Amino acid sequence: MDFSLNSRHLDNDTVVVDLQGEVDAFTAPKLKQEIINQIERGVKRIAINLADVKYLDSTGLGVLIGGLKRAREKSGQLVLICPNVRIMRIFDITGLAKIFEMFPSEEEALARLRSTDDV
Amino acid sequence: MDFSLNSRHLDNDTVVVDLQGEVDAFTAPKLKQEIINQIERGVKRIAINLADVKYLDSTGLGVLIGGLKRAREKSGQLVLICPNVRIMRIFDITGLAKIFEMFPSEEEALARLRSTDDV
Amino acid sequence: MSDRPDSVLKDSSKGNVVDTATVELKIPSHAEFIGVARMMIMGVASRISFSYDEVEDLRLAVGEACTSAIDRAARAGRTDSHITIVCHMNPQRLSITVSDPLPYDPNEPARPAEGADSLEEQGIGALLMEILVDEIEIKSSPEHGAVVTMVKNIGR
Amino acid sequence: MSDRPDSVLKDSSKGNVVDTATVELKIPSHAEFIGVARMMIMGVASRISFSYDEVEDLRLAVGEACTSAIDRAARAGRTDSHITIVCHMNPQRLSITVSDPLPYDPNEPARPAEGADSLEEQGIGALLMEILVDEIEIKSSPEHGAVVTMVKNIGR
Ligand SMILES: Nc1ncnc2c1ncn2[C@@H]1O[C@H](COP(=O)(O)OP(=O)(O)O)[C@@H](O)[C@H]1O
Ligand SMILES: Nc1ncnc2c1ncn2[C@@H]1O[C@H](COP(=O)(O)OP(=O)(O)O)[C@@H](O)[C@H]1O
Repeated sequence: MDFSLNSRHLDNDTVVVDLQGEVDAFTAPKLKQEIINQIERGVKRIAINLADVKYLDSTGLGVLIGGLKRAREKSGQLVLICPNVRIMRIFDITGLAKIFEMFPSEEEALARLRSTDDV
Repeated sequence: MDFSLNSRHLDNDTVVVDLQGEVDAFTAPKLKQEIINQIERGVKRIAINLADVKYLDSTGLGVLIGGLKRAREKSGQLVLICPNVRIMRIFDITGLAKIFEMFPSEEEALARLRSTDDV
Repeated sequence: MSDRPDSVLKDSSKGNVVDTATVELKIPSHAEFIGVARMMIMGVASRISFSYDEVEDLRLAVGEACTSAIDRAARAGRTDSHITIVCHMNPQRLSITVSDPLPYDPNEPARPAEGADSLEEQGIGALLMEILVDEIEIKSSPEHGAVVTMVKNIGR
Repeated sequence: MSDRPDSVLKDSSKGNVVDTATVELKIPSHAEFIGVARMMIMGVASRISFSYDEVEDLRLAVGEACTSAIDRAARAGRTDSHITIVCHMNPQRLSITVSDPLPYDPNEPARPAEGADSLEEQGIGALLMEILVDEIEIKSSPEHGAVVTMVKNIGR
């Protein structure tokens, strides 16, 4: 039903994309476009905040995998903030928890993004 | 979907019936039976607490009207606790707000029930 | 809502987009399933730019139409019957039809439903439907039995 | 839940009660309406003694089946198509069939959907369906095109 996203630029290099609501085939294209836009404007450190995501399906997972791939192609990083056990379970059962760097809080995700200078 | 009710006996004469969830044709019969049971065991002062009611239809309104009638037949009282503006609106548009004594808080409802000795 | 994606109902500038859509639900004529109809309506209405209050009004109006159909089924001893709810949307309006296959005489005086507390309940249900939608029509059709059509205009 | 009223699905000791029920939903083959199907499933599943997690699993499984049908409709240029979701309940199980009328060849290798990021998306959707329900069968029928049948057992 409802979906919204909001990007917070912490510096020229770092963005937190807050998602809210349901990420499905109807709404995921918005997220895909936002990730592409961020990478094209040169952002290298991206944290996608799934804290307020109520529903996430394979389309949403596909967009996140695509975002990870695109970020790495530009020598960037994309990490996930996922305190929600229900959403975490979807990454666990699909094996994607091993592909993504996932953190229970924004602080931990940002600490990870800022720990690397090689981007 | 969900519905539950819980009766709190404040004294032999007074009960607060807390409703939670959706009161419709499926769930209203439970409320009807509870009001009948309370009146049959001699309770004279009944407050129905609609604070946590998310949905109320004509079946629920009918059960409340029936409860009011039964209470009065036994020289008892039935009042409503209704802080929820959305639910209050249903009483307003049907004209039933004029039939029931309705209060925004349990305190006010109990003050009213206890103000009368003639029950 | 600012990031709500393009809707088939709002953006007809794209070639692959339609501007009308129909959603149809069939439930057993039993009070237990009115909640399913209400959930469906919430799903449909939230696709459209209705306010929270308007969505609530629609849920209640459709719930009342279903309750009335279920009452008639119970009185006729036809608990095996079903109710069909059809939502038809276009950019101007949402039209919802609630129908059932049981014979219905609009001139027959209402009788208290089984388990209903009094006649008033049904009067209140009809009153609520009238108030909560912009247009309502109740008729009987040879194939469908009772047919309640309710219309809610969009963006007024 | 202690005060949940008698359900047609749980109490067959009463004469007027059935122990099976069917709910049917038809939506346009467009991503915009998957949310309506998910709402309907939530309504149906909450009528049954499923846990919160089980209801969520069902929502996701049905959402994936709809997404896959919508992908095929988009690739076939048939955005005018529809999806039918039939829920059949009895005291032991909830069986959900998601079908569409478009030709479907189960042996055809999956192709990336329009707008899908990669093949993997579809693989993940199929994987999720497999994991989230107790039984799943995907076949093609001459009249219905693709038919996905998913079963979730009750009270295990
Ligand atoms: N269901 C899955 N389970 C585990 N890993 C997956 C799954 N789907 C995709 N992956 C992994 O996600 C990562 C990102 O995909 P990638 O290889 O970049 O995509 P592409 O195939 O489009 O190049 C890969 O390592 C891929 O194997
Ligand atoms: N839609 C309505 N609008 C205003 N008052 C109503 C409505 N429905 C019922 N009432 C009133 O509710 C009150 C309680 O009903 P009551 O007369 O006790 O029921 P009964 O007709 O079963 O004896 C009555 O005063 C009745 O007129």
